[in-house]
Amino acid sequence: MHDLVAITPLGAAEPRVDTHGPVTLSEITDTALASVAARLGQEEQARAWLGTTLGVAAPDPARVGGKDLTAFWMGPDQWMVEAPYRTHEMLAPDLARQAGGVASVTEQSDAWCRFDLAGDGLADVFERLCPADVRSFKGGEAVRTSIDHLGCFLICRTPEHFSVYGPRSSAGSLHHALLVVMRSAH
Amino acid sequence: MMIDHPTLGPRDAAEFVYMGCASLINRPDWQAEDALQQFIDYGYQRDNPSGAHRELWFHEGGDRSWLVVTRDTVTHAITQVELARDVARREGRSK
Amino acid sequence: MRYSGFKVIKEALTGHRGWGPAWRDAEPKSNYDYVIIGGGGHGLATAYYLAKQYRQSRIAVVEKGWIGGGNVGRNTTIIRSNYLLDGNEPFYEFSLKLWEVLEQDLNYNAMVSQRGILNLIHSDAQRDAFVRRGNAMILNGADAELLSTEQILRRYPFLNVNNARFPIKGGLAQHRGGTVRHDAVAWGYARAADQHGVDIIQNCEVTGFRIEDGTCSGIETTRGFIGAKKIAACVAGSSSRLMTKAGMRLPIESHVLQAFVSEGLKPVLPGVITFGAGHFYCSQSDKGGLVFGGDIDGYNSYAQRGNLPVVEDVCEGGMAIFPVLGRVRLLRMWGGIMDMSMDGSPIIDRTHIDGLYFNGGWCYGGFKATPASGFAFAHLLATDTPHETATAYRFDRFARGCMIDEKGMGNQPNLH
Amino acid sequence: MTQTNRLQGGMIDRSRTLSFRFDGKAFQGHPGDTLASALLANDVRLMGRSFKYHRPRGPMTAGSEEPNAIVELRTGARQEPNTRATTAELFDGLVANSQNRWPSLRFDAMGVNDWLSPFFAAGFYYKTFMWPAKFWEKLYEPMIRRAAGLGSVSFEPDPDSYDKGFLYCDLLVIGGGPAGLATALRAGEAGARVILADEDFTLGGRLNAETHEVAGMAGHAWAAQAVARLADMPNVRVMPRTTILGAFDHGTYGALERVSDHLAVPEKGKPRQILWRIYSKHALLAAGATERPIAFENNDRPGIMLAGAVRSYVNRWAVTPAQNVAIFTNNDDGHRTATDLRTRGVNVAAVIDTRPDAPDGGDFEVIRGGVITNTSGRLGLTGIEVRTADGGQRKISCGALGVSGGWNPNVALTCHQGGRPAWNTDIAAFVPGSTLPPNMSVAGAANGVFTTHGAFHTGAKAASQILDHLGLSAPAPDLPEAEDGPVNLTPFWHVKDAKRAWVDQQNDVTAKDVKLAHQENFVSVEHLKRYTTLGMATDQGKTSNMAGLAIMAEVAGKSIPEVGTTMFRPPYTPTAIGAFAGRSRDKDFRPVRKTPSHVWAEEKGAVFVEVGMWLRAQWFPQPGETHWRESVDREVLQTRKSVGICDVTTLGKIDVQGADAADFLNRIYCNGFAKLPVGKTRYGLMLREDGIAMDDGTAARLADDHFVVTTTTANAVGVYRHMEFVRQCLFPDMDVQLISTTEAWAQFAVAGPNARKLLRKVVDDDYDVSNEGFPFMACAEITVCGGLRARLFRISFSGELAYEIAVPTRYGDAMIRKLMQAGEEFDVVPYGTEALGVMRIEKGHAAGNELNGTTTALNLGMGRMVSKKKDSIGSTLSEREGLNEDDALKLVGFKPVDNSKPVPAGSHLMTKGSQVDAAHDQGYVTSACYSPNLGCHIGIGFLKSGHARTGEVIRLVSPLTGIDHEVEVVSAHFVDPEGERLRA
Repeated sequence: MHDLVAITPLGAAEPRVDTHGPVTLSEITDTALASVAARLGQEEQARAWLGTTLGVAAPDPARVGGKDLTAFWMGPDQWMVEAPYRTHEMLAPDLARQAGGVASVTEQSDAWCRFDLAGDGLADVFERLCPADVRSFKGGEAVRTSIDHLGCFLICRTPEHFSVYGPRSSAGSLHHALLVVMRSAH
Repeated sequence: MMIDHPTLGPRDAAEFVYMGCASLINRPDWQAEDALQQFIDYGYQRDNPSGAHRELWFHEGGDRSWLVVTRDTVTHAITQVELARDVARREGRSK
Repeated sequence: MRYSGFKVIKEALTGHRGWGPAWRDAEPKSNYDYVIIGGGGHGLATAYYLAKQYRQSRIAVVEKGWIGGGNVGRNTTIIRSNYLLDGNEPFYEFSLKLWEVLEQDLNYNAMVSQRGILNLIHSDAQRDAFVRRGNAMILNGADAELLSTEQILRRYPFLNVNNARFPIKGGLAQHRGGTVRHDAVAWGYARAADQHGVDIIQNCEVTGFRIEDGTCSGIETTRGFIGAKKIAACVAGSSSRLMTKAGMRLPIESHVLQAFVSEGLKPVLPGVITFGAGHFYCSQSDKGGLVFGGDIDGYNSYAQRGNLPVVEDVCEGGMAIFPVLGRVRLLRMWGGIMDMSMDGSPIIDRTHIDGLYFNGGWCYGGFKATPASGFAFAHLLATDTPHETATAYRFDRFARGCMIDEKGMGNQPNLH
Repeated sequence: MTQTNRLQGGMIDRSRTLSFRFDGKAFQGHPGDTLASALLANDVRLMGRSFKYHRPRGPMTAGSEEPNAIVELRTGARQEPNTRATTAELFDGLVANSQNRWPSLRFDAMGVNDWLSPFFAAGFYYKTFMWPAKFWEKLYEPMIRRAAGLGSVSFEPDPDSYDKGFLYCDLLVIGGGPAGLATALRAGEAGARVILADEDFTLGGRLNAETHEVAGMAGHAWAAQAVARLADMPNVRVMPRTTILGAFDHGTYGALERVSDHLAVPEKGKPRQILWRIYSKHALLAAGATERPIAFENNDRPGIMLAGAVRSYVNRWAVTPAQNVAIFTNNDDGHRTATDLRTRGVNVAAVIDTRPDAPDGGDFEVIRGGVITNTSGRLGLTGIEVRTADGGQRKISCGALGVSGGWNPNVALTCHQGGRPAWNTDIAAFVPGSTLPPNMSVAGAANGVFTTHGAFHTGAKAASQILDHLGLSAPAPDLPEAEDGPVNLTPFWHVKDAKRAWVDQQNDVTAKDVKLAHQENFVSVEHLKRYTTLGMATDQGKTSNMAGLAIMAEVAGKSIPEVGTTMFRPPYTPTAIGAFAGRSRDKDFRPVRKTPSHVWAEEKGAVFVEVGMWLRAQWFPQPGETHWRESVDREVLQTRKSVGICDVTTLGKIDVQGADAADFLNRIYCNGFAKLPVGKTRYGLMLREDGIAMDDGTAARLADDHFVVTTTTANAVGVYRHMEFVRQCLFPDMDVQLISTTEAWAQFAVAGPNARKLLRKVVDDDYDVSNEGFPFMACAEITVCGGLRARLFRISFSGELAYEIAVPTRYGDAMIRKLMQAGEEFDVVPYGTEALGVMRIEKGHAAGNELNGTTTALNLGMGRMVSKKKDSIGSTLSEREGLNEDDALKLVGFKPVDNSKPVPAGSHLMTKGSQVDAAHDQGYVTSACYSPNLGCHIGIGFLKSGHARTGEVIRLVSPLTGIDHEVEVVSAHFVDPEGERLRA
């Protein structure tokens, strides 16, 4: 076991939590990510394999789904698989092995920072952040969008719980934008 | 401007990066007799129509698909949006 | 009729009854030596220099709408010659020199104001590039000065240096650059050309070219056929639309560039200033409005209007360097059609059709080029040889691999 | 003397009194007031000065179209120039000052311009100020500039914040008057997602300004009820204080919500304004109409306003502009104003109606067929002169005059996409044309239907059609009873023979100026506008364009539609630049990207530099170092002597997988990749299709079907986009998958003779890092520090024995600490971007300054890398003659002849003894530095014929920075040209 200590995307030892009004903003670090892209001609097999892995059908465009492992759609025949980091630090190599050549798998865990927003009135926050129709979200939506010039994934777990994935290097800027808008909206 | 993405539905054009005429899909054969002349035309000459224009947009802020969008350059009305990959295959490109 | 202060006073005292038309509305004749298509700045300047400098006669300018209604009437009024490349700098410097004598030459106050232009520098690499450019300018006989941030702050004390995302590390100034009252350029050239006998024909749209055996002998228009020995196309953003009628495809795409003006303000900005880490440049008109712009929208368009994302991008740039402008209101926005060429530089050349000449591909740099473009095009029309400052502006430069690519963006017009 | 002109009733809250100051004087008003209504209540009519002649002016309107009553609102950093007093909501403590006057509003020295006005006719400045030429910048222009302009900025950063947002709806209703309310109610009840936006702070439109009853109750009461019903619908969003600025493509509308402008300062954390981008499926324009004035002699005095504005002040704000009011009209609306004034007990001096057959009034005199020929009152109206139908003259005393020339539908938004309005003879006005923005409908007065009844009915009809389109249904509406009087109007634009009759009041354009423009052949509407400045004021021509057109039509002998109409362009009303910028300003202009070692570098006191969006450590000063060069020299020397570490995470990394990955890279790079063995890395040069170098980097083959490509920091995004283009559009049947992994891995360069020894201490023992086991250009997936997955590349930018080691980003901070700790025994140094730059220049490696978008492989000295045996992007066009000339620029090195001299980047090169000018230019220096290894400045750059001139002494000139001395042409590989160190 190595002796290196991880830091959070915001650069601290422990994840940060901020609350304003009805909304709680949490930095989430316990997420392993791996992208899964079907090999050419193996699209059906890749979708089937991913479905087996997730325990539900591979998500449709702009959707998120799963049980222990979840995945959201990233692009044509491409998904991002999410899992708890504690138990799945080796998510990407594990998936790559399991995929048996029907998909290319790439580790993405640390390419992203993740902030979860929970509480009421999240649509009021996100409608000031990105051009996604958040008021129509009912849970299960996953869109790539832009928040203050940062390409982000917006995942609606439930209308009271959203996750935002942004570029890890810009965690500070993204966190700042989220906080500013929480204060503006509530 | 909104682009009706074939997979994702209407998305703000601000999420896309524009490249130019969809004729850029038809890259000449490097071994053709007049390859240099063909590449010069491919690289530099444009129809630049006022009216319907087939053009390439990249969904950089989205699903990373290249799209072929048919858009009127006078009214900006969009009449067709396709995945560029499908168009390219249809136009005979392979590998 | 000569304009002068005395004349203004005399007319003021006599009820302004003595002012005549600034130019005649001419009826098209059946035949000319030269027909210039396009009554914009470049077309009118071409006609003027052709008549005055090259002593040619029987010249007509045909315009589909009203003169000065294209980009000369919808730009951000900046003049400068701060170019880098050999193919460009002598030409733009020639243009700047023509601006400097324009008003006396035309007897028209176009408010040529050499208030200086400043390009801000935000990184060492940018400084290296601007030093190279400044040296190229000086080596071509233009003026350039490298300014420190302190020098810049003396002129623009309210620049954002304390809370800036991209710190200002200096700037490249061209003091002879500045602004010109854009509409007056078209009117001044029109009036002066008219006085040299040029027929200015408004509301006359070209519908086709008469081309036989590779020779063009005239144009079909909404007001009938007009014959000419030489036909000169000078229609900027409409270049492809027009030249298609002659069967030509061009190395040009038409794009929309938006520009903006604020409500009138007491003096804020002394000169033209350009942000180097975003898309924003700004000056203040004599009337008090801040005139500003940024990047093109980036998609082919003939619509003369743009969309919100670029408006926001430009204002973000403005607020990055001038947070004092936050409460200043944007009064009006508009769009022009830019004839974006494949290397960002223009074309002034003969076509493969005898008697048909072409001037276009100005991208969004056409306004400052107006006098030199007219002069060089007139030279080409009169002598069939390129003007010494415009020898590189040839159609065949792409085939030869001799691009004039100031920004180094290659064959993608919307990146120039 | 407080609120002497305040009447009974109105929509103001008299239970509260607000104090405010105008030009230093204290006044009082009530919630619900605007600054203009409160000033009028206090008998203040003079509120501004005009642009050119500095004429005294008061409010002409009661809305956003106001040209005259514009002030500097608030003080200090919040000072807001050119603010319409007619829309500024009153708040307690409001401070406003008049503008464009000196020394005071009542006595303005620039008023002398008014006396000199004959000299200042339209376009006079184009005809003079030309001699001598130098005087323009020195004398004339500064003089003109000081006189011009309106309000002034504070020159302090705007302290308020702005927000942005994005809204979706089925139906956007623009305007909350009767038509808009009826439509919103209908669509809301049918279940559509509706946004109802109105610029006013109280919805209702003209219902708030008129006395008409709706459904048996006061119009404003009905409006309030309707708004309350809408507010209860979860699918409807009512947005007061929200102006729809523009109709953009495909149903996108820009909207400005003024969140805090009615407060003294915004609440903590709240924005001043929000710019919304509204994505609508349909839009209904119900923006009403704007009344237009009549031009007559001295028609601009304070107290002269539009008749409808008088009704607004009287009915909504319970204010009369004076105790004795006259009316000048060409239509029945004017009579309505007189009736309302009388109802409130205000004296009506007379109604002058241009129509000989004008109807009977109530208890006021109607002068039929009369016109106003002059007015009096220097700082406020005192009386009018009337020419009666029989040619007689009458003087009538009055303190205010309501003028009505009819109404213009607010068609602006219908024209934002190139549509032109159409002339409607019945109402003598332009109405929306046949080409509307897609999916826009128009109802009510905006469509030329001026009655309340008509507004309800056209709104209901539009709602039906829109609901049909949306596939929704709603029961036929039960429309309220409302007035339905006909429009009786006889067009009348200006009183002829006036010496000075204002058409554009703010810009001081008179009827005579319009005629002069015609005389000088500025006949086209656009010429008229540009020559006279008609319609270019802050009201964007809302109150002036029609009269200008009409007068031009008259003198040109054409009809108004023949003369045309000018384009309407966004924004509908002027909008703060800060709002368009939103949160992206100052330090938040663009996001910051931080490297994985950022926290550690901060601890070490690093100096940071912006590299694109990234913040990178530039150098690491040590105690005692007083100049950056000391730090950089030390970092370079110590790296070359022992070992240095640099965070190189910012380089782009793209994961390329798939059966065709190698073939794909073979197309992307001009040099060959198909045969690169697994476990090896290769330098690659990418060309653009035009044959110019696009980017360079390395590709490491981790498996047969798996590569990791690196790009330069600057081009990471562009290269990825390009690769996706090639993959999807050019070779769609290649089995290739791409994804960026730039941020996933923290990557550190470990460079210097002791690099291997240092690495040995962190790389787990299972992995051989010996020169034999892991030679130059090797790559491998390894573990470090006891099991952490990592990647190791033996590549070198510095020219030293060097590695790049990558670990998952979250461990990057720990990794650099570990590396530094392991390196202690070697006196390891961290180095920043400056030392990185020095070492790469010493090695002659090209970087951004060399890959400047105009250079070819040949220029870069890599011409032979372009494989002719395969197809790769750019290979064909790179063969063009102009890119392959015999004396082409080539990358070489430069050393000063006098070692003390610099070799600055950006300098140009001249052959010794030749003239120094552009014609003799031989090239330029691209990158330069002080080389502590060579003990002098060095540079690399492009020189004609390049290497062939090695040893030649040439002249380096930088006239911009005053440099002119000799340098020697040398190889660009200043250090270890044979590359022995990196293979050691």
